[in-house]
Amino acid sequence: MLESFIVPLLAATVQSGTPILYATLGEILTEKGGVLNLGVEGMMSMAAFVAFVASYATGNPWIGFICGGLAGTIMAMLHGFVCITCLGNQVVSGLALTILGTGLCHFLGTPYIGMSGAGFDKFTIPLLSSIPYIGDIFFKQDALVYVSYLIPFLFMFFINRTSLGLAITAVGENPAAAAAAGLKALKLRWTALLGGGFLIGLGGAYLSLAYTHLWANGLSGGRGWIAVALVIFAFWRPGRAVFGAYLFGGVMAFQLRLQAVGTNIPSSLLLMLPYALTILVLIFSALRGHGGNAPAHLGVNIEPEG
Amino acid sequence: DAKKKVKVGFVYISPVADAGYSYAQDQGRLAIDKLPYVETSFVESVPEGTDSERVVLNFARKGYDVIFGTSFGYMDPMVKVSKKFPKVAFMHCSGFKTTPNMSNYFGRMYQARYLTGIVAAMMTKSNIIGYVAAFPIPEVIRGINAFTLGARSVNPEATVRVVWTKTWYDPALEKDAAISLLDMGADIITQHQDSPGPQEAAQERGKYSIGYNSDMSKLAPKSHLTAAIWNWTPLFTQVVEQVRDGKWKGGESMWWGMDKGVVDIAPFSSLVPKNVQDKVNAVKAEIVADKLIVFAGPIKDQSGKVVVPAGQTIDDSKLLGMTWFVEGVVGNTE
Amino acid sequence: MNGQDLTRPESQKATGFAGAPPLISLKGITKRFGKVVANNNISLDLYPGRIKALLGENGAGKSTLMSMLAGRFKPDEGYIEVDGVRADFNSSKDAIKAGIGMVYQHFMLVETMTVAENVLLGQEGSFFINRREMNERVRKLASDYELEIDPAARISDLSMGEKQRVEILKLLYRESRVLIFDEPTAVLTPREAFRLFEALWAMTRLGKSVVFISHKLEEVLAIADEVAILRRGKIDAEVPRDKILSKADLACRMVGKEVLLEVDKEEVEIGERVLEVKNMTGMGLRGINLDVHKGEIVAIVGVAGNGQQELVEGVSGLRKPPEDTIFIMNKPWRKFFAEMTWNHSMSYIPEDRLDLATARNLDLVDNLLLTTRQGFTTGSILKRDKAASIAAELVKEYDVRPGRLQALAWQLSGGNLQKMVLARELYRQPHLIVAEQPTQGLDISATEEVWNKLLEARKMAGILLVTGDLGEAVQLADRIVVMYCGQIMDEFHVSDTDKLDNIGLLMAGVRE
Amino acid sequence: MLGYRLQKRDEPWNWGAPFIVVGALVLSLGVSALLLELQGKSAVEGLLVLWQGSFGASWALEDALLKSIPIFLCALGVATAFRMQVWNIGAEGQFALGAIGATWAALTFPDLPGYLLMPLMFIMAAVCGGLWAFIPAILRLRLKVNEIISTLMLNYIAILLLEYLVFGVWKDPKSFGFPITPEFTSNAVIGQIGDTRLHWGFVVCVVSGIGMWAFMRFTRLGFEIKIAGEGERVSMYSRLPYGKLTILAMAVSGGLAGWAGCIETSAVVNRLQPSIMVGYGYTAIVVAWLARLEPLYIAVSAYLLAALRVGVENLQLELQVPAAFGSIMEGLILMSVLAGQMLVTYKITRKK
Ligand SMILES: Nc1ncnc2c1ncn2[C@@H]1O[C@H](COP(=O)(O)OP(=O)(O)OP(=O)(O)O)[C@@H](O)[C@H]1O
Ligand SMILES: Nc1ncnc2c1ncn2[C@@H]1O[C@H](COP(=O)(O)OP(=O)(O)OP(=O)(O)O)[C@@H](O)[C@H]1O
Ligand SMILES: [Mg+2]
Ligand SMILES: [Mg+2]
Repeated sequence: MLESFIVPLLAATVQSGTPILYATLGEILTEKGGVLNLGVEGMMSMAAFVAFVASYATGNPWIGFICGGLAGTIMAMLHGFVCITCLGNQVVSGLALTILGTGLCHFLGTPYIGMSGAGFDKFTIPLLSSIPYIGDIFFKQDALVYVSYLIPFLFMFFINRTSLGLAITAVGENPAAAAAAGLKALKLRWTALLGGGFLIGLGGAYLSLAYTHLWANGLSGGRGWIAVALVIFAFWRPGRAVFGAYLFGGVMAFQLRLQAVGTNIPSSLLLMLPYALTILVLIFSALRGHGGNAPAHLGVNIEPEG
Repeated sequence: DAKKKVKVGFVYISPVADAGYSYAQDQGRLAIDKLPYVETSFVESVPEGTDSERVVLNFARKGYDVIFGTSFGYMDPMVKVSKKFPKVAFMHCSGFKTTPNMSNYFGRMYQARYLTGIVAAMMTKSNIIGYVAAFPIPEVIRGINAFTLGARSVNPEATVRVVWTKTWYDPALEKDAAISLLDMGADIITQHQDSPGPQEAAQERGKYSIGYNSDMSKLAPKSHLTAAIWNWTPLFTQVVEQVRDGKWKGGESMWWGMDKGVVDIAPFSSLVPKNVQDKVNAVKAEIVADKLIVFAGPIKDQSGKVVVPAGQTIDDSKLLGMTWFVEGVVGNTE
Repeated sequence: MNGQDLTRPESQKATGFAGAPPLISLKGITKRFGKVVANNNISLDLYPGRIKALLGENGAGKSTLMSMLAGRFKPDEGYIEVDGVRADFNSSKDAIKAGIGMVYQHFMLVETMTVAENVLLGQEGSFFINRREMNERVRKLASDYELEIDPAARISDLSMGEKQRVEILKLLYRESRVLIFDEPTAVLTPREAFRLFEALWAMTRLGKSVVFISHKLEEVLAIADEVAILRRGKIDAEVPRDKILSKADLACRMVGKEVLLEVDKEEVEIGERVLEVKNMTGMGLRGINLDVHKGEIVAIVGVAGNGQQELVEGVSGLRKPPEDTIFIMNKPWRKFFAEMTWNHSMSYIPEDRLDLATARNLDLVDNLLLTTRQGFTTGSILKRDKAASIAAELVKEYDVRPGRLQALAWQLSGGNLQKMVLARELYRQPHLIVAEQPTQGLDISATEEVWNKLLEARKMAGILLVTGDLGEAVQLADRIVVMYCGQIMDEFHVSDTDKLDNIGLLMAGVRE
Repeated sequence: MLGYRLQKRDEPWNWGAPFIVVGALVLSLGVSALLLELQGKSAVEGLLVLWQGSFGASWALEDALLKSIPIFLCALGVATAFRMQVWNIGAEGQFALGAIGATWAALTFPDLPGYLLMPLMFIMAAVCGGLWAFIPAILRLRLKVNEIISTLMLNYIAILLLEYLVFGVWKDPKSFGFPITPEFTSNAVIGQIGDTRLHWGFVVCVVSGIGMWAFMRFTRLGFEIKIAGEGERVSMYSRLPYGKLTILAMAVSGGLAGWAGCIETSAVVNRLQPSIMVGYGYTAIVVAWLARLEPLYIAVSAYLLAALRVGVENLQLELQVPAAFGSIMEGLILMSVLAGQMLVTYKITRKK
């Protein structure tokens, strides 16, 4: 049972949680700076496409990975222009970004459908992979999964241990106070938005470079929305984001396996599991007295003064 | 009036670029578009419901002579519109309703599935074959059953495990579904989806895969065995010819099989041993010659009960509405 | 008064800066907000070692002027000279670099961060930060200037006085040479205010220049070296401290006419009991007993954060008090609020005018309806036009400026907003009024008006007044209640001068 | 920046809003036309074809109106919740539940006369949609569970629930196993208005739109919802029954989306099938915000968006432009309109 069901299940969990993890952390960074970005789905799609094309053209998946991140940044720039520069409504702009992003990558991506490009394959890390169970679960993955292990730590370090992280947090909490302290509130918002866009882009790139090695319409498959939801689930904390992404990926992998074993439960009900569980975990956290700590000025544009 | 072109409109459920079901239909469209007397157009990504009715209506309003609707859910809207435009020929795919100027058409994909089942069963070592499937609708269930019957005809030990993804097109999820089957011991993966996700999973694990819709050998060269594929050109060509000649009649059901070339299997890859190829080719010849009927008794259902006694076959209307699994399938149809 | 002598001891005088050139010169500054000319061609010099008080009615343009100096706004016309050199500030950052720091009327602190993080925000000095070292730096700075504070405490846990200390530490850390304080004492107790003055004096001795904005004339007289008076966006006069004869003189210069500074308190007959608090314990309070009768004003004084807030929230229905402790108009709390009608019951005039007493994005009519909507409803239909005509009458009667009914709450200045709230609450003809810091931030003429209205309201209602301003308590109240640490220290009649003299000690929790 | 800066207007430039929309349209259509040229298609012809598809014929106008019905109802619903600052992004799920509720009535009482069955369907749709919105409302009030996440998750669950029913217990035995319920009896079908393609659901839209407008403008409850949207503290001070208002706003929101679901099933497909879920609930959010939550503007934006989508089909049909082109155009238009709206509250002045 352990060897044949649980370990492979957990290994699959890590993989299916990884793109969501990148995107969730990206959205957390964005929101830390005070900008709500509902365009994650469109950004991930676009990034997956750009990453695939770049990797296909250069033959180097790492270039693809970085280009995916940059695609996320460029999409975030559009959002920033509408919301930060033109003070547009962040909710609508994000939704429009999703429409635009999915449209754009479908439009441009047609010639690349059915091609297979260079991607990341699984490889085992010597030593670590021989740890019983843990090795099989965590250290027989692809390079981008290993990168994703580092990101939450870097993220926490960045937010808590650097002046830039502190400044971004301040801008999300109270832009006027940050400005009065001599910080450039708008620039910091841009930084968080673009940096977050980069991470979201990496999540998209993971889909076309490691999760699959191809470009296809609809590659994002709703994962962007899940990332947006998990930010709230995570109470804007990277640690809980890891938990949320893996929980979600794990339950998804679990229900597929239940089917593969041959259960009699209708698949519609099984597919509800991850969504229902997300709500249940939130209710449980609420009952234990944990609550959200959303940045106080999340979604509120900084209006020019005088 | 001989110079007048036959204008043909197509309504697709998904983008034609996705290399899946709509893509296969569109290949047929492109083929007839080359005919000198034919002019075609299409609208893609049309949801079933109001939108499809409007699109079909617009084709009719704009003077199109033939309208192909390629998704099951277009049936009722097409029936409605066909009544308003009695001079236009309506062709609906995969449904069961007709009107005096609306026929339906489909292909006996299950015949190709049967053959791929034979390939799988002769090459499996674990006797577990994984089947990644989209939605439990008759078309998919029929394919799974035919595949299983084919497999068990050569290897009664073989079982087929089904995982529903409830998506037509989510390559990553569909790949995950295949991985879950591989983890359960499957060593061959086949699928009924519009994406090649499952193929990738098989290749990554060094296992075999069997494709669907179109030849997927390029996407997974190291695992690809063969694929069950569509070829709509002959059917579409006949329809436009008839319309041109004024011979087209509505109210018909054109359920074409392998004999007319609408379904087939893709060329074998080099991974398929000679004896398997020979066996499959022999069975294919029998099917084409109508000597072998896929859904001929005795057929047992999952509980082992004989549903179709020896000597009987399942007629087309029952096949169109198939909602149960044959013996050898692990999974449920909900 | 108040047990605290505000005058500047000789030892606190800054010397050695006489004849020094100005640190800062404002040259012909004009600033418009749409049609409003907030500052009109203002020129002003700030000298090292001197405290300049900026005085003016609500909306005169004091905050705007100083915000430009601090780099938050940009002037439409005119410019700023630092050390005789023209400097254009594009943001607070530039002003901070030029050595200018400001403590805003509404504190500019990030509530979820610690003291040290707020002080060092933008000044960490390196990309990587070390919290322990940051705390240490701030601790040292605080003890150098004798502004004790826990560097690791969260801002949201601090009292107003402590928050202000954080703001001052921010300026000190940035080594500002010009310190601007916008109504710093409005939220402080007299003791805290005096500590602030000592800090200001200490800074002038270091050669820093201080700008002090306040509506409290005695404070201005106590600490200013010179007084600049702003009226309608223009500098009306600049007077050295020595030339000002008295508070009345200053008030007269500011308003442009005689101001009384005293209100007539005519006797009103004491009526039935409208509020009774019986042995209330819980919510941070201990054994509170209190009653208020129609016709009297009971003032609760004390350092902020000693339970006044909790008591007020309980009485006004924002928080559920323990059972059988509060009775309003002789009904138990629950019953009273369940049956409460919009008029002839209770009114609450909170300290927070924007966002509690009014909705900032709604216009005056909607804001009138906020608490009176029941009175303008027939069936389920709200009669907005009727409300509009009443609002127009009230605006006229209370002289709320600008008189446009379409003006949104946030567009009104603090004083005018307070008048609007008062107009609305008195229109309800309540029997009990709970008024919290009703004149905070108001200029003297507005203050006078509010006082008169409250005294007048005594005829129909009993008033529970919570104030940090002892002068106000003495002016208005019939009885004074001193609170400390959730307890009532003492209660006495306003004519009891012995007790009044001791009030400072009582507020600090000392019973003789 | 660049010698220009934004300055807040004393009063919003309301009559300028149409100009802004037109300007934004011109800009984004320009970019789209450029994209067309890049594909080797004539931009002028493209825009002409688009115009014809959207507004060029009486049936185009009718088609757009028909398509805007569910969008309008969902948007009217979410706007009610948004006004209270309750971020209901669950119209999609509430739409599904409304369809389920109406279908239940239609399948359970197929022989009830229309004048009884039809109201019952609408009541069931409102109740089911409302209940689906009630869950996040109560979770928010009692447990402070963020409604954005709960409504989003409930959308997925609702769609799967609908699938479960249609693939399982409600499957039409005569449908040859396809996931559709039996066709509704004629009593349960909302009929067409005259011989247009428009059905009586349109009248439901008009009535709910006017009703909502009047409710928000003239009633005390509408006013209270408006205050509650101004923030927690003000509403506490004003002694609003905040919890009850939240529940009311969410229930109305869910009920309207439920009606949209009911109309879509009954009038358009005459049965329940999974393909009724095409994302109207999400479109509604965009429409509601663009219209700044005002019922009249919601009607206008719902119609314009529907017209755009209908027109893009014509572009596909005539010029073989891929469907994705429509999404690009829609995204561009939304973003540029949004960016342009800044000019309503701000003016651009030269820096001095
Ligand atoms: N951001 C702004 N937008 C529009 N008008 C403003 C803004 N800030 C201030 N004003 C207006 O400018 C004028 C001056 O305001 P300011 O805040 O400088 O007055 P003040 O002297 O500080 O008053 P107070 O004593 O009440 O603090 C007022 O009429 C005010 O309404
Ligand atoms: N204005 C408000 N904004 C946001 N949340 C509020 C507001 N008012 C109340 N709440 C929260 O909503 C919840 C329910 O509020 P409500 O006032 O309905 O509770 P209640 O006092 O128990 O009322 P009832 O007894 O009628 O249910 C409480 O948890 C409260 O924190
Ligand atoms: Mg001020
Ligand atoms: Mg207080």
